[in-house]
Amino acid sequence: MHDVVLTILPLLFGSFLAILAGWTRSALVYPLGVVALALSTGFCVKLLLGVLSTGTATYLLGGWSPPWGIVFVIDTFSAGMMLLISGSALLTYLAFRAEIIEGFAEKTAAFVALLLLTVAGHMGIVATGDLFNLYVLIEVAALSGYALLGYGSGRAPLASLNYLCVGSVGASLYLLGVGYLYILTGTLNMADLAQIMLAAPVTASLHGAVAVILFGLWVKMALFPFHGWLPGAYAMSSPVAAALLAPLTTKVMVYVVIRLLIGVIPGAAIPEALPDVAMLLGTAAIFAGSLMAYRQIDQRRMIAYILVAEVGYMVGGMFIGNRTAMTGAMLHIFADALMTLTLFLALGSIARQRGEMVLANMRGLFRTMPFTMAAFVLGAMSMIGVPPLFGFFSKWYLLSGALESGQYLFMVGLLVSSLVNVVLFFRIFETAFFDEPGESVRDIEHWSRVTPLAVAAVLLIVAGLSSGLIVDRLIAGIIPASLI
Amino acid sequence: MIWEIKLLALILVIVCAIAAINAKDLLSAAVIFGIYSFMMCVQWLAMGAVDVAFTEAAIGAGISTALMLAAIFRTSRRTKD
Amino acid sequence: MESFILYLGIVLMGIMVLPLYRAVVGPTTLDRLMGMNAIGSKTVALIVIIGLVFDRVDMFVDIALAYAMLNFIAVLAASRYLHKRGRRDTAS
Amino acid sequence: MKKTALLAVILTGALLILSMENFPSWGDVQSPASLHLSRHFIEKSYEQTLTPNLVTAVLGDYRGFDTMLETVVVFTAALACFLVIRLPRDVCTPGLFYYRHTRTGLVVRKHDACELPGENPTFERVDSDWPPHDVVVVSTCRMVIPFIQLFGLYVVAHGHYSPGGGFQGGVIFAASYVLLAVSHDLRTLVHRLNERVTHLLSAAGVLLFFGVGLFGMAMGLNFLDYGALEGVLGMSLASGHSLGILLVEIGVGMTVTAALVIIFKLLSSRGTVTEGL
Amino acid sequence: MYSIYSIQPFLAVAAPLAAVPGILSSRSPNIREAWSFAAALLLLGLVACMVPAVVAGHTYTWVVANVLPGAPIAFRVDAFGMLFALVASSLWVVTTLYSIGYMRSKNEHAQTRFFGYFAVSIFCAVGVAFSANLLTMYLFYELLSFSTYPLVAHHQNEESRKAGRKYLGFIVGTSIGLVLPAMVAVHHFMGTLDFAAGGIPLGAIDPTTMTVLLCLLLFGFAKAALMPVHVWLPAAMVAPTPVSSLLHAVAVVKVGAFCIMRVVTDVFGVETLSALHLNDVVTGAAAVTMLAASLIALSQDGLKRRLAFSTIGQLSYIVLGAGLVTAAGLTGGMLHIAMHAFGKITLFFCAGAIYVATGEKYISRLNGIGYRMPWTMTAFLIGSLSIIGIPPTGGFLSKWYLLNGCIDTGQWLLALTLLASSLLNAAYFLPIVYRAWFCTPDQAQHAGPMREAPLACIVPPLITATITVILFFYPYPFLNLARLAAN
Amino acid sequence: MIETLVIFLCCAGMLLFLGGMIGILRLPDAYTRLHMAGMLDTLGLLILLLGLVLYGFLHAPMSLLVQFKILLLWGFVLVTSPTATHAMVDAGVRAGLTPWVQPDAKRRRK
Amino acid sequence: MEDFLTQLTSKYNFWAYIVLMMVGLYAMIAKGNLIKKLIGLSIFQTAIMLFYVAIGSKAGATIPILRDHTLKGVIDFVEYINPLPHVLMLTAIVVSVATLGVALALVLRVYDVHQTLEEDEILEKIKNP
Repeated sequence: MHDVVLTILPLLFGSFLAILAGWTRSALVYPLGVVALALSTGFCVKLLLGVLSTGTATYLLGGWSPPWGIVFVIDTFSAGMMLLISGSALLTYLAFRAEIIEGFAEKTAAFVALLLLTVAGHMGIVATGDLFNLYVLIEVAALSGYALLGYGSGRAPLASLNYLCVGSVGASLYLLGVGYLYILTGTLNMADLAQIMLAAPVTASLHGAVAVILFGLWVKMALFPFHGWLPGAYAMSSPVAAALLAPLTTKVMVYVVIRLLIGVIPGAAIPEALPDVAMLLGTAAIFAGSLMAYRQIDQRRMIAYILVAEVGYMVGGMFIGNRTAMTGAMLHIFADALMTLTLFLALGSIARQRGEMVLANMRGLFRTMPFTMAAFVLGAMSMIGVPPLFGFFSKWYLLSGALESGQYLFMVGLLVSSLVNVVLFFRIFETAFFDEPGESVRDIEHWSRVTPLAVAAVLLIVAGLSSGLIVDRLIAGIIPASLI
Repeated sequence: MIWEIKLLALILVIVCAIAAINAKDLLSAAVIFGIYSFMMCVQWLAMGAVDVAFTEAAIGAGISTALMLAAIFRTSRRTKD
Repeated sequence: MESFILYLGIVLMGIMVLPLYRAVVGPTTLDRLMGMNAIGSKTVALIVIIGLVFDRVDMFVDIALAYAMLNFIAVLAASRYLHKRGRRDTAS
Repeated sequence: MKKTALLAVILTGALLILSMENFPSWGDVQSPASLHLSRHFIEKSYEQTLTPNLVTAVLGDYRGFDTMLETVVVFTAALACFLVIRLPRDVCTPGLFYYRHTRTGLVVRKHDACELPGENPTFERVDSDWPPHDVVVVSTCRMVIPFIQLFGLYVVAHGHYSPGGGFQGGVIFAASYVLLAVSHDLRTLVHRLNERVTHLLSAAGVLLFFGVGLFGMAMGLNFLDYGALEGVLGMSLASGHSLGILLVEIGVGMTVTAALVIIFKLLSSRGTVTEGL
Repeated sequence: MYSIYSIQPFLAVAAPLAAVPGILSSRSPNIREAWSFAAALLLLGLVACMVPAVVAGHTYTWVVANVLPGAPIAFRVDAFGMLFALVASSLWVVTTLYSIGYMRSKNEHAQTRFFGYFAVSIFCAVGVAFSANLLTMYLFYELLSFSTYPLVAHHQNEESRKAGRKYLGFIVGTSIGLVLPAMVAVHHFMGTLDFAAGGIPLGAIDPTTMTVLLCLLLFGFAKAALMPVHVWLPAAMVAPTPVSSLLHAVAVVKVGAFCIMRVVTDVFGVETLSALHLNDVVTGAAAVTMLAASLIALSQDGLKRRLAFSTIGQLSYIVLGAGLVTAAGLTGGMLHIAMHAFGKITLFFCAGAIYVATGEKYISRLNGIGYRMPWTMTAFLIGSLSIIGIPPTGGFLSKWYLLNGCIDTGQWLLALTLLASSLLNAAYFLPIVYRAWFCTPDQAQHAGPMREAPLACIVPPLITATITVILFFYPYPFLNLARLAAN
Repeated sequence: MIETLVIFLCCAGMLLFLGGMIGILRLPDAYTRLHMAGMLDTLGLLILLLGLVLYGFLHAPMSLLVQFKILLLWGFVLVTSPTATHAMVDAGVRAGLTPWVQPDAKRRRK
Repeated sequence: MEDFLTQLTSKYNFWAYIVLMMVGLYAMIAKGNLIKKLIGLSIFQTAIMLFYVAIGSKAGATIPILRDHTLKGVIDFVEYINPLPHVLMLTAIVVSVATLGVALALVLRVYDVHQTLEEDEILEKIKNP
């Protein structure tokens, strides 16, 4: 009965306890985090199984029924998202054990607490069925994210500050849009809102409200002209924060947009020009992201730019406006999160051994860190879109959907970005494979790092092979029948 | 009913906002921003949003200004624009 | 009588423009600070007056009190800044 | 840059204004916003929660989860500041030690802390050679601070009946500590409320809120359902909710106080928590 | 004619992969090579097990995962796939033996990596052979590209890296840029990607789109090295010779040709193509490539480069066979996969053996080498005869069928092209033989007594040469399969 | 009676405010302006608040608690407003702001 | 024109919030000083709060605290201002101050690293260290 909320509560509870423990028994902090994340993941699995067997689960917080109280609404897709978020956070947390314990000295407790909070925030975003609650959760997730990303030397604080400004504007715009909707409909509950909006007259204000909400979320998800914060934030920060947040932040925002598009906002309420603009921006994001990724020297920055392109994939996919493309966008959320996780985990372990992540520092890695690099290869292949890895299938649906609607430019974008990814990643592979590591290199590959990484990499294959299952069980039922 | 007060407060709010972002040094900007919060608070009171006004008074006038002053104290009050 | 109170409020609001001018125009930080303080004290009265207009003064007086306190704190903090940093800043 | 910014801003503004076309006019009683949800809140919340302040009722109870998250946000902000700017302890220990002669106000600078005993009545340890506030300010503040704190407590507790509540009260409480730091110095504040205490307090506040929620779960209701308090204390359902709101407000107040004090301390001392504004 | 649902195809495909952990983990070369051999024999056995049923007209199927609607990852063994798998698996045994000899005598570095990726490549090739639909085929096609990349760039120097980049750029670029969208389009129009004998029914897709799709797929499978996308192939010659033989005889290029054949017969459908006269596109591209490649080959001095251009030309025969859309033509094309494989691998083995024994790479320096390495050069002679298509070798048969196909449909021009190309083949191979046996060596180096390459390098070409001859007299395993597939 | 008193007090308060504000505007330097602001503002506020308390007796019947609170506010302003002014002047002096001297006086002294 | 005037008079609060918001946004985009940017952000956020509070207003209604709550009686929703936007904005204010706190902390760190708060100077320093 409490499964829905129990997925998030351990994280919140864990973060409070981590602070208490940090100032009393600091050795307890790290295990506490593991327990919290593991519990959360466990409950997510339980929730997913429950939702698969009994259908959408609703939880009334405070016992007040909607629309007066706040509800959590979990359908199959969001249950999958929750599992994805908590699972990837758990993997990151386990993989970076050494960094978390040693890297933050007295601040470990604060770091762990913030980490748990940001995960809780992201999961809450997925779970909640209330527009305003969504805003608060966005801020919980983002605020802790700013801190995690801003903790670091050199340019990390500046990048994080930049992210904070852009992110706050995005969130505020979202809030403004919610205000517009509220003034027109008088409700904040998503299901209720969907009901009212179906009957409401389609007016300029309604269009304006939808546009502002989507605009705000685009800013938050780093869609092309607003992507400026993303590369800096992920490339400058500590590897832990980057590996934790890169798979989550943008994807969760994409999730929110999808949820609004398919569950709340009726098609008539979307301004006519908006899908075209979105397609344009999405396509531009793909091209621009790929192009800029090509010009980067720092490898983490490069992957961050690839992320910009991936956002373009998803935005394009969801605004193409047919079932296949929407499936592709939804599937790509999972795929992109997993790939990014794998890549950032691998880069994190490499960075720990080699320091700065420029190409020259990656010599001979296949020899010294074979398992890490194997996982990296899998992640990269998935980014490129090689079957049977997960990335291929989402790309397939996107391509297929684009073809159905005749969005040829978008198709070209997808293909070009895949090709650019080939070039980018094979640059790394070549250096890592064929160059000699150098005399002074003493790389260590510890099982505690490799295991989570391997899990993530294997998941890429497993999820790829079961993508039919994922689409059937998690995604297909969510897309409304009106979307053809 | 008290739209005159609201309107005046609104004008003052806008004036303060523009002044705050155009102030020639950050200390002044922070102080004017404090005034901005005061005015906003009056505006909300006039609209009948007592709790919000209370919070804004506490936050904007008190803590926000103090935090900003602290930050300026620890950095620099120089600004080019 | 009620309209008297209302007009009182409006006049008070009008008077507030003058310190605001001082606060915005300057020329020294001290002037701005003074403007802030003056506006604060007017606002305290204004809040009570708005309370009277709404006929719910019991709800507004708490806010006025808090307002006075926080205004005091803000002014003190700013002047503390000048205490510690003023000379260096004026010198530079 | 400025022109582009201006253009973008004006365009956005124009779009926003244009999309206001179909808004109900100002203060419309029959607008959807005043009918659907808020009507229910205005008409039903008193009998359900026994809280005349509708804002507090909705904030603390109907949207209690929001409020919990809002508290979490403040808690997060404190942690974030701590993580970002707190310097390691060994860096914070200064090479120089300042002692002020209490009578004359003369400041002695020492390179070694051990030479003067800590509890010397004629000398007191200060953070730097800044001159302190003079006696007028210090004694006024000493007089006023307890009063402010009392008022803060009042605001927390009286949130049911008048504007105010945990958040506002907490801020006022924190402001009193800021005043303490400003009028005396940060050392005095740290002496009163050291870092450990503030952190524990901030976590404890959220935990109190959380605990009320968990209590609901333990009693077989949903998370944050204050109705659970009814059975234990033998009250009516509505007063159970009222009590729940009170407990929650206290938690919020604790967290907000502690968090803002933490943030102020860190910001004003650049993470050393020794000498501040 | 029934379909057997069995895991056997999956096992067969996975067999080479099973050797990889063994190869990677073994410390000593002997164990490593033993693993390779075991896996090769296992694969051959597993494939051979399925032959009787396939020859009897049955098919094996096995679904691994339902990934996309209408396009699962699935295996299906039919006659054509079996033919190719049989070629690949039987040649792997020989190639393994040869690689051992070559690698040991050249004392190459990173042999573990070499054998590991070699096994993976075979895995992919067999996977392509046994795929049940376009998606599965694409999957293995892509994996093959990536797994042969380390083999191509094996030497790790600047030249081989450049070649590797070019190789990967062309192969992956075309497969992602051309095949993927075409595949998506086919899936979009047909709702399925399964290989079916009829292919796309006439009128399901409008002719223009069909033409575009055909072109995309034709040039997308760049491993078949049709003319504009052949550039990678000569460049990839920097690889060690066993790799070249893998690239040109067993796995890579044959996979490309196989894919085109598959696409033409089982995706587009022979009837549809001929009804729309789209087969002319295929035959045209093939004919142009055939002649141009042969002409270029004439002027090449590097032995391996000449062989490479020869390969480009020969692959076009297979594509031509596909484009002829008659039973004889298809049979000829399919048969040519096998015949060319055996012939060309012999030639490459010989080239490698010459390189191992003397270090020579250029044709102009091979004067009189026949006396020094008689066994090698005999094998070379037989191999070139097979490529040219002179009777006592298997190459003759496939060309015969192809010619028949041309004449059946009355495409005299194609028949003439075929003959001209055969003449050119003769013109660039026979001089080598002539040099080897009839010219006196310029320098003293090739004089001296007979000094062959190590035994492991000599036996494989002799075996394959023998098989080439045998295939002329007893082509039935392949011929039956090809006929079965063509009908 | 009380009504008149209320009106008188309020008007007096407003006048004081106005005077203080004109002083703030017109006087030549920060210290003199502070002087005006500190004195007149405080007094004005105090008187105005007194007027409002009295008004509470009259028209909007306040509970004693509210009047007590206003008186509390009154006391608070009484204590803090001069302190704030004092702190500001102190800050100005320590920040090195030189007081303004009447130009004529300077000349006359010469 | 008349329409415009009625629009202006009936919705001037809405208009004002847009003006404020644009001021804030302009500061965020055009101003190079980091603290100015943050002030702009705060103005932006308060503008949205102003909008929300304006949603809640109701002609002729009093503040959303029940009058004479001890008396049992029917509560008419027309008499009280809509409390829900106030609740939302309380939360939003808290969020904005939390954001401000974190932002200032980051500003402090930025200053530690680059010794300036001007964005262009920082970029200059990054380019030529």
